[in-house]
Amino acid sequence: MNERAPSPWRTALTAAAVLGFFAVLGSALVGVAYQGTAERIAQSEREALLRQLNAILARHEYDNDLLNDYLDVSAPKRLGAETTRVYRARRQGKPVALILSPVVAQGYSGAIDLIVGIRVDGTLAGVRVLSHKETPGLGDRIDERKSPWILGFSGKSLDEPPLSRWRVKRDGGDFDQFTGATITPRAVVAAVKEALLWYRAQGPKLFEVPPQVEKTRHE
Amino acid sequence: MSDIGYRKIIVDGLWHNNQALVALLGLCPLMAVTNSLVNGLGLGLATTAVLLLSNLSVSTIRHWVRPEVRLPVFVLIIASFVTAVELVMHAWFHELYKILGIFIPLIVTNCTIIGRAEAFASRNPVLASATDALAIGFGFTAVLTLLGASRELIGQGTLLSGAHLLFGEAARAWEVTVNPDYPGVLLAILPPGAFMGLGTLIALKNLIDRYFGQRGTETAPAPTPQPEQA
Amino acid sequence: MEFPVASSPHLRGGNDIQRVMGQVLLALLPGVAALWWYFGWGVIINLGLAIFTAVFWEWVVMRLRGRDPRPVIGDLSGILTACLLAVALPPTLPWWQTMMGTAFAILVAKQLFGGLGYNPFNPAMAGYALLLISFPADMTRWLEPSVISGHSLGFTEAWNAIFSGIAPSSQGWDAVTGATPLDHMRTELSREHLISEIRQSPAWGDFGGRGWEWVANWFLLGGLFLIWRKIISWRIPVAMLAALALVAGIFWVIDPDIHPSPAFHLFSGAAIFGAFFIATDPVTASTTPRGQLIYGALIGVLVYIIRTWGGYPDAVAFSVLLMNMAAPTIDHYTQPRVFGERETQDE
Amino acid sequence: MDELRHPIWDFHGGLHVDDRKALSNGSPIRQAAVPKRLQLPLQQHIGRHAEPVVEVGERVLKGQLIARASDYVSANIHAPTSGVVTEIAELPIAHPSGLPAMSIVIEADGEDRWAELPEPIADYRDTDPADLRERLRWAGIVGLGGAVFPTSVKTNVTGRKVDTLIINAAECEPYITCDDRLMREQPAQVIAGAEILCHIVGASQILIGIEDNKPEAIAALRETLSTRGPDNIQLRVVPTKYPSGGEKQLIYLLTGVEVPSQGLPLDVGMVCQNVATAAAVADAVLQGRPLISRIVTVTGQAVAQPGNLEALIGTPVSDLIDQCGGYRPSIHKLIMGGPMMGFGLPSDNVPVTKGSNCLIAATAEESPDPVKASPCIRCGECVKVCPAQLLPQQLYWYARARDFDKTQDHHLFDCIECGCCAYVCPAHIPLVHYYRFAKTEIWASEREREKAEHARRRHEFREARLKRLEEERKARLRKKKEALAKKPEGGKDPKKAAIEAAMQRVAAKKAAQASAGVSPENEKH
Repeated sequence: MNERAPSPWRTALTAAAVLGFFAVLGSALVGVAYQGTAERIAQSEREALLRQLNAILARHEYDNDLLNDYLDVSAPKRLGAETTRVYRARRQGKPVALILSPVVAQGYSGAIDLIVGIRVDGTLAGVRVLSHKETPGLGDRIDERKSPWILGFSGKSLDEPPLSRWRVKRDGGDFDQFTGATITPRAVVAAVKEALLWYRAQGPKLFEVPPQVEKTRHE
Repeated sequence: MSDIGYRKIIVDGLWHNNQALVALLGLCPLMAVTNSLVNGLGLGLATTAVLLLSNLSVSTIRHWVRPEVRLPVFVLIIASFVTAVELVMHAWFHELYKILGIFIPLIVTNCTIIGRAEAFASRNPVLASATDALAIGFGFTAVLTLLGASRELIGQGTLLSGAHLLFGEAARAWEVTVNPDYPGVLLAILPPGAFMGLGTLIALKNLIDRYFGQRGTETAPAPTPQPEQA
Repeated sequence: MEFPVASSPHLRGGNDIQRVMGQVLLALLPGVAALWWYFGWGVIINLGLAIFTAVFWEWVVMRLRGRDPRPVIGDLSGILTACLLAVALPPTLPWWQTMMGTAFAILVAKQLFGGLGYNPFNPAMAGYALLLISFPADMTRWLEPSVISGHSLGFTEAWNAIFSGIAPSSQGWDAVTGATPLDHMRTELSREHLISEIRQSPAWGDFGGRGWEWVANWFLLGGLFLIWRKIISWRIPVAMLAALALVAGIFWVIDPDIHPSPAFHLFSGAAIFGAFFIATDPVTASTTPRGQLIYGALIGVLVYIIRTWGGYPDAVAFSVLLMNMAAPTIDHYTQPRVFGERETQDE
Repeated sequence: MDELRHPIWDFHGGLHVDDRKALSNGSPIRQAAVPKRLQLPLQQHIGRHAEPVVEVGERVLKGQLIARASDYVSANIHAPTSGVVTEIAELPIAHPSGLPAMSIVIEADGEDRWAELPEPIADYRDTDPADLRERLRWAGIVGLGGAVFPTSVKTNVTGRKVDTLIINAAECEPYITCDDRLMREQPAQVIAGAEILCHIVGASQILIGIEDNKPEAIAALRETLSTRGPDNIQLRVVPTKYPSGGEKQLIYLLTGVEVPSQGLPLDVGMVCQNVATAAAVADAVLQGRPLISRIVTVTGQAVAQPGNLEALIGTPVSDLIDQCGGYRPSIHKLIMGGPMMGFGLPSDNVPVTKGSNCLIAATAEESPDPVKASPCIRCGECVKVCPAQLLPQQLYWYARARDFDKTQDHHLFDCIECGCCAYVCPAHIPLVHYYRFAKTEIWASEREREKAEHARRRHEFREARLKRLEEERKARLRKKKEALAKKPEGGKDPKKAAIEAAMQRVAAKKAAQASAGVSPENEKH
């Protein structure tokens, strides 16, 4: 080795070749992994979404392909989000419920993303929190893992309780607030109420629109 | 190189050279994800997998890679494996993948992995490197799991919550609630809890070392640990 | 003849740590009395619990370290920490939370770092932050001041509330507790009410909440006593309150309908108490004269920021803890000019 | 009134301490008895110790030179009374270290007979300042305020412009009244000394700074000044605040000028002298007397009759205490110097020296024993009182951590050890002690460094020299070989050639040494 020093060009080229070889090898590995998992990943994503939706509306209540029967609507004043996806559940062709994701409420420290299910008769199938930034231990009890409060929406509608009592108790309504935190539950209650009002305005005609092609505006 | 003591590799990896407690490497993911036992275990296993694969490959190619491109090559290898592991987790452990989030791809920046590739695998035969990877990986995983478990226990009074994320639906029932009335000390699962928890674990390890060190000298001269032959 | 020798100076001023701490304790009295007046006996029970816990743990730690616990307990610093923490706690906080917070303050924030003089963070505020982060619901559940609820908690009521969690009223906790003025203000502002509307409620006094503002006034009196006795320097409290008032004032001038007045910020929450009793803790504060001004002012600014945009209603504890971290750096860059040092001298 | 026309600048920090001067300021100066045995340490001043010029058994007369200044910064010592030198040995002295020091012991013969003294210089205004300085040097005068720096050195301002002579009459330390009494009783002497010093340093004005707690002394000086012609002397009364008598603090009080950090008053065109020094100067110049006595305040709650004594240098401390009625039973500590900057004496069997301005026999209440220090709580009291505007608590922190570079960054050497910080410290930390420790350590390491540097240089010289010698040797061998080759038969006697070669070698060695600047003596240490 010592007697014959390789030329710098040769060294550099060998190094480049080695590096290139491993770059190709690494890319190949990633490519293979991607090929091997792509389908499974897509399936997992679908399953995860379905699990979310099924938490609101049980699997046996509908029989259509929920994931492919949706509309993207834009009603920021009512639903809080620029775009909300509306999944339409049907059973034997008849409308069963709509599931709205996301409905956005303005909490104590930022947006709270909700998923809201509304049956065709205007009662709530269920409400869940998708994500939030509320203070741990105070506002985060809207999360079903911290407290069952959010489950209390199921079965409620704009008539039961009446519209005037769609407030937290402190404001003279029917819904519990949490000790130490009023802003968060107040925001969630208001957002759910708005979603119900939106549904009342749009009504069952939402089921008639053909499955999603374009964004449509439904205020 | 032929007379590598496997016992020593294992003991070093698990204890004397524990990456989290002694080398203090990989602390960023360690702090971030250890708010529950399952999260800690999940990231620990993912890290171990990457570590094993990278150690194996680096050890295999150790004679062919020129020194001047050694580090870039190692990084390439590690990055490829991390991406592969990320894809696999995304496919089969979807919810856990969502929870661990950015910390899976960040395994690539975990100094433990490049450190072992450079300090061990590039100088030792394949089998020894695999042993080292497993020992180091399990040592790291053990700390993540222990920290996750203690933070979960103190923070919300449960153990193994979310076990189904890792072990499938059947494990949903494994969750242990110590005391349903326990109010939970939120601090433990929030970021400051990670610092305090890790500090306590390090202190505990030092305490144990000192205890055995003292007892060892009192009874019989314990075999002094040899400095690592790298 | 033979004599003992010692290093000069051979005279001693009458100052000692016990005396310093004792005066701070004395200065707390008016504020504590006001708290007792408005919120009942829970305040006193909390103080007792915290003091007991602090003394107990200091004793244990000193024993473990093989030292005589008496001088350490006798310097009153642990008791002062306990009192500062207890004063900041809601008067019906469950007993074990008070004890846990105090134990954390003494064990982790103070003794683990080496005891008095070595702790980088204000122990009382470290304990407070632990409790607030861990038990935010309990920690933000304050009784309504007696001037509003018309009822001051008796000893037995307070005792039952603290030790058994029994609400001091047949209608449950919600009947006797209310949001603190800061919390209330923030909640109402989030409902897009104007400040002029919000202030029409009978819960409001001259600057802040009824009752609350008087607690602040009595703490202010104690703080002025400390400045008069030269126990604390005027710089930190003045800088902190001035900065808070200035920032609040700027926003207030921009739109007084949605930004509370500077006076509201000064006389609500722990601003006054924090400025005179917490931020001035010499161990953890800046010590150079210019540094103290900067340190205090930054606390004031942080208080406004966290109160307005943060996740918790009050911010004094977090602001002080954050600035504790910055104090050594501030000190480093604000060393006073030494006598005879040329101004132009480059270093 | 002069002083009213001038502002007094207030320096930062300082203390208002109970001055306790009333114990002794009412007692006129008494002559202390001549002791039987006087012990004169060879080092009573800053600088190198003096070299004895007498031998054991030799008879000496009062005022006779017995030890000579051994260096520029050093001071002569004279016999305070007539007698016989009985001993020259290491004996205990009054020094903070408590270590013994070389001293000359004189057994007094009781005759108190003067030696022949130099002529008084009455017309000092027409005398060259250098000659006057020579007189001060002969008289062994040092700063009597306690600093004991040789006055002849301090007044050597050659090449520097001096416009103001400051006379330090502040006497700011509690208890001490010797300067106060001196000014009350001999104001003319003080003024005369000040004028001589003014002439020596070539200053155009004299400022006398005095604290306002000495009204009688102020009155006496004013009276003397009023009878004088020229108006270049001003008496300025400053508020009583410790340490207004610190040189830099006093200069600031009187002129508003800050002496630069780590600089001298000379850097701002000033020289500062103590009142007692001025009086000694007047003695030396106008009467030709050496410095053989000084006024000592003997005070404290634990001495029966506090007062001021003019004592011969070398008088045992115990003698002075006895002449003030002895100790009271409550005696606890004996302090030499002021209570703020003085040092404790382990024993009273030590002599008074030129710097001994005060002896305090203190009770335990007056000067309590140090209590166990608590941790520093960074309260900043020390920052408030530090007259040098330092951050004492930071200095303490770094000194304790032995981080001496940091202590110097924090201006350790601007600390005047006034003790204000330790006085106010609520944690009872002996702060000054830590600063002295840090300074000593820094000096020691500096000396080590210098030594190492010296050794390194020496080593290099030696290496270079050896190399050169070797080369020369080779060159000579070569020459010789060439010569032999040229003249195989040899024209010279080989023996003679060998001797010549040896002589050449010696010469070369000498030349090498000379060129390298190393003399054999230097090599020894």
